[in-house]
Amino acid sequence: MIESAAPGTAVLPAPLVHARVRGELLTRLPQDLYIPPDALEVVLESFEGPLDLLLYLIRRQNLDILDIPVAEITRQYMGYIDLLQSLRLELAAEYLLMAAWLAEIKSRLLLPRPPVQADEEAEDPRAELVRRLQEYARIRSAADQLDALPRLERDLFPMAVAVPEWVPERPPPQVAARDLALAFAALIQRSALFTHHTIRGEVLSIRERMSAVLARLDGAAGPLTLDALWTRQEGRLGLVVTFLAVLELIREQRVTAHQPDPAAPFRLQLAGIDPDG
Amino acid sequence: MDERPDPWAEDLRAERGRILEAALSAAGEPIPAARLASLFAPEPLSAAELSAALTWLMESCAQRALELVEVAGGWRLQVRARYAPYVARLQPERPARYSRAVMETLALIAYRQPITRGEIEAVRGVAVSTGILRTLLERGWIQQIGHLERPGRPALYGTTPTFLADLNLRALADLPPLPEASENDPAPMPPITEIADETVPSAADPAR
Amino acid sequence: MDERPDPWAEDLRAERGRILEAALSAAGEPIPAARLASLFAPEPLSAAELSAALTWLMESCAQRALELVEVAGGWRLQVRARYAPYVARLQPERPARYSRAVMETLALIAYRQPITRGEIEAVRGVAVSTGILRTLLERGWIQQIGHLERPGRPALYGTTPTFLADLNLRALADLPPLPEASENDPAPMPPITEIADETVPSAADPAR
Repeated sequence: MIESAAPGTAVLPAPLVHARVRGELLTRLPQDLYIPPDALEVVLESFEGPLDLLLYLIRRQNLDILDIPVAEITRQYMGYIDLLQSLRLELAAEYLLMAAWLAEIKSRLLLPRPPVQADEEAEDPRAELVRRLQEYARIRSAADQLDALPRLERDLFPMAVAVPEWVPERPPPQVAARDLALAFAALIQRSALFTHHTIRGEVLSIRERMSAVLARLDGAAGPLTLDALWTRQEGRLGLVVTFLAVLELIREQRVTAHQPDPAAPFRLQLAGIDPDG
Repeated sequence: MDERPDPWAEDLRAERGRILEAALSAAGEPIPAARLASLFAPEPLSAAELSAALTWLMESCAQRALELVEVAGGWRLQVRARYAPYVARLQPERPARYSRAVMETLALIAYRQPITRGEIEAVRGVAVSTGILRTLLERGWIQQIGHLERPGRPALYGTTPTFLADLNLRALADLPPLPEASENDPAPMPPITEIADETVPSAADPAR
Repeated sequence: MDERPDPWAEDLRAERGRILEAALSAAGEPIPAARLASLFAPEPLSAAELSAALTWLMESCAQRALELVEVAGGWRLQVRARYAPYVARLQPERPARYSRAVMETLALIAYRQPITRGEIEAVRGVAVSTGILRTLLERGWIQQIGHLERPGRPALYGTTPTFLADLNLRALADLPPLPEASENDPAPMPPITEIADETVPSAADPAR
């Protein structure tokens, strides 16, 4: 970080129309411009480019950005550039561009000026340089301001307290009925490739009823009759479906039917349970 | 000795407690007592001073959602177990997705119930891991609804009312119809009576 | 109306405050108010209830090393700046220090966004290295917010909510005002003033 010159000691601005180097300013310039070459490299690393270097040259002499003694500043700047070029050529391009610009401004200031019309403002050749220097100076100060703000992980620390017995409430996967149909369809397609086993769509209600009957029988204390496995509200269709489901289950030996005597209704129970037990 | 608390000493204890609070709040892990004491450089706290400051912090936590505990690695400030569920809510994990194996197994059970594990394996062509069935059982979507009277008495699986409710279905019949038989399977819908014709490779039925 | 505080209501407010405390203590990042309210599922807190609970928490921090602040992105519980040095002592790594090049680039992006790399270079008078931008992108402080419809379609950069939150700010308008052009120059303005005025383009207004 380069120390800026203390404010408050700026020179009084001279009328800008004087396009000449002001000798009185030159005599007040400090004579410590020479920096040993090994130190220069370090110093140059502190500069963020030609504007930064210029700003440094201007501020260390308490000069007003708005009233730059171009000839003197250019001379100093060139001194740095010469050293820079001898050490770090790859850095030079932007600095050289600035050097050329400064030289141009200087030459324009030295040229005799055409008489100015009464209602015309005289344009100062330094105007663009001044504008850019001011702009850069503002951003430099803004950068310092930002750097001074409290900052997380440097000046601010958020709470990061442990949570014991962390049991993340992981919502279980959501499954839509359509996903199931797709999974089944994919299965059918795939199974055709590796098995002789055929999968076919089926009438669901029978299968569903088979499950229901099995569940019912499993939960029942003893054997149940067919009547207990359907409700009247289901109508005849319900009875037929239940009957077919029971037949299926009997055929698959998942359910046994037992008739205690010829007139009695069949008593159904899960296969493998002793009918008398 | 005078028993009245010294206000200056009390302030000092509180300030030390706050320093410990700051360090423990941001650390997120246990800090050994020696490390806590060394925060007060250049003069580390004595064991008694550290203990007093820790006590202050512990007491100041009484009305809070945090507690100071001593664990293996030192002292830790942590959320009280009682409030942990709220923290968990803050970070809802992305809902997991079931693997294809789980989805296919579930589809088979839904559309082909009651069905044995062996039958599922026969169709899927691979073994059904216990984990898959357990996943679906724990979700409350499938249940054992009996046993097949075959050697090994394989369990029969079917879906539960929870399954229907979770999928917003009133009955299994509301499941989407299966796609029309593909060109691989040009046979028309078989009559019901053919259902049992399926080859159920009983040898493939591992008794779970 | 009865002015006496309702003890039951007060308990409720404190309990809600503690729930917020638990969530904010564990989060380590700002939590939006809506998200805090939704912790109280199934019935999220109303704005007034949330505000009351946050006030309780803020008051309960008065005697502590912590403070509740509102930054971009929501509410954050953090260690007071005064106690930060003690936390820093615990951290083995020194926090990143940013070079002037990085800070100047950040300042330009913060105050002049949206801005292209070319525009940054024009003000700074030097090329902006990719490393500088990467540093800021990786810190999560800047982001690409589009392209300029010009040949080459240069990327436009802007700051992120994380940038504001990390600097304890709620909005860009909370940034310190851009320094005056001639802050170091107490001399009266010479005729070039009009030109100096141009250095304050309207784009510099951070209140966006």
